[in-house]
Amino acid sequence: MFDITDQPLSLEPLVSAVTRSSSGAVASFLGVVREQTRGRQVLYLEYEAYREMAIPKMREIADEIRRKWKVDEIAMVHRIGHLEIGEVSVAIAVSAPHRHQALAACAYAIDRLKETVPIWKKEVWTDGEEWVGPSG
Amino acid sequence: MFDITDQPLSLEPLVSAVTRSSSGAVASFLGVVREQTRGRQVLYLEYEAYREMAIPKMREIADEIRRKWKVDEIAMVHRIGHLEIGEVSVAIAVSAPHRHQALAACAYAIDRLKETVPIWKKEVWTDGEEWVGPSG
Amino acid sequence: MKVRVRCFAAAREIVGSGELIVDLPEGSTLTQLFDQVQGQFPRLQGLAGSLLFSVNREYAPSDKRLSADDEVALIPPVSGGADV
Amino acid sequence: MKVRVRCFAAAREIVGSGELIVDLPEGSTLTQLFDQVQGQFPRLQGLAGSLLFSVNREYAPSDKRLSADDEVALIPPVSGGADV
Repeated sequence: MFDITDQPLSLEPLVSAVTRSSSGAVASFLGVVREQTRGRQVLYLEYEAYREMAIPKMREIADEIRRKWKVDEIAMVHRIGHLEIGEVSVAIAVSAPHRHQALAACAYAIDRLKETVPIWKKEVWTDGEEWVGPSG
Repeated sequence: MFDITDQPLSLEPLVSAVTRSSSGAVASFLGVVREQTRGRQVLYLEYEAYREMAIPKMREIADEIRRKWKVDEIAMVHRIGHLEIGEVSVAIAVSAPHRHQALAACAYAIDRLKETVPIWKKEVWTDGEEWVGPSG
Repeated sequence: MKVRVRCFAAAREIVGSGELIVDLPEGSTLTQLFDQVQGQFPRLQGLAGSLLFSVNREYAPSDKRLSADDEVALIPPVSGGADV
Repeated sequence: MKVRVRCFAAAREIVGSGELIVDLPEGSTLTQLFDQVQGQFPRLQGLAGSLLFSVNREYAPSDKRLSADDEVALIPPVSGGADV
């Protein structure tokens, strides 16, 4: 399951999608819109994606993971559009026979997603707005 | 949220319990009953806990985590009783401002739970049963 | 003195109960307690090498001296968290 | 030849549209394409140092030669996955 959606995200569908009878572990990650971003009060965020490239890039990350670890399945879904504080921007789940593989692959997935998947975030504050770079 | 329960586990209540307005990341882990355990066909598992000691031991792990990483909240729930293949035996969620802390703390939590929390698993196969040690 | 001994997993099955009340001389250690219980349930010897003890819900060394009303537990190797 | 240029985030806002059709000499490179687009939208210069390009949905170096009907994208620094 690799998707870009404008609907609210929850983990349960990803966990169900990745769990196999061989899976002893499911590691998952949620990225959440935080209240404070470098000292400025964020009102909300706007996420935008190059959908036709972003989904294949997610699949490439999954391929990288399969070359590095023995995992069962990988799911990655990123939300776009208007997000309020406390809402989930990205959800990742990785299943594997053993916990170390699932946990390492999940950490790798979010690191790589932030590096390579063409998705952008605009912060909107009370007094302005700005597209944020990867360190943001 | 630290608990031992005989009811089915799902992640959503743990994720909700740990998410704070300061949380940018929620890492979570599910342990699932696998089909194959060292080559023998498992019919089901029986988990047993020393509840009055297990819950304080979970809290101690959370204290260890807080000394090691900047996290917001930690939740750990272990299921006991009869578990079928594909069912979740343990659920852990850790929130933090930043992803590396949440992910590292979640991996530490499951490692330590397996070492120190007094919970036992009996495997029941078609042709016998056995209490399993920590390497199982 | 009397101490409460809780038994789990394989130890519980050997003892046939989740709990025993054991009468011991004042100042007995965990080792002395276990010897006495093992006298009553010889099959516990098969677990002896791997068993840990807790006293009042904290892991404790086998030379720890017990007090009246302590809650001791016989703790076989733990295996929570799924086979992963 | 005509290539389709998709614009995202800050680049989209400067161009005022998510998509341009750009007419270029055969065999032009991404650099030549960008120079032409920047001529039309001078504020793109503020992004030039940090911008990546993709051609047909793969990241591509700026000396890559384009073909008719390629789909190019102007890709400002990505920032998916929350501020963590």
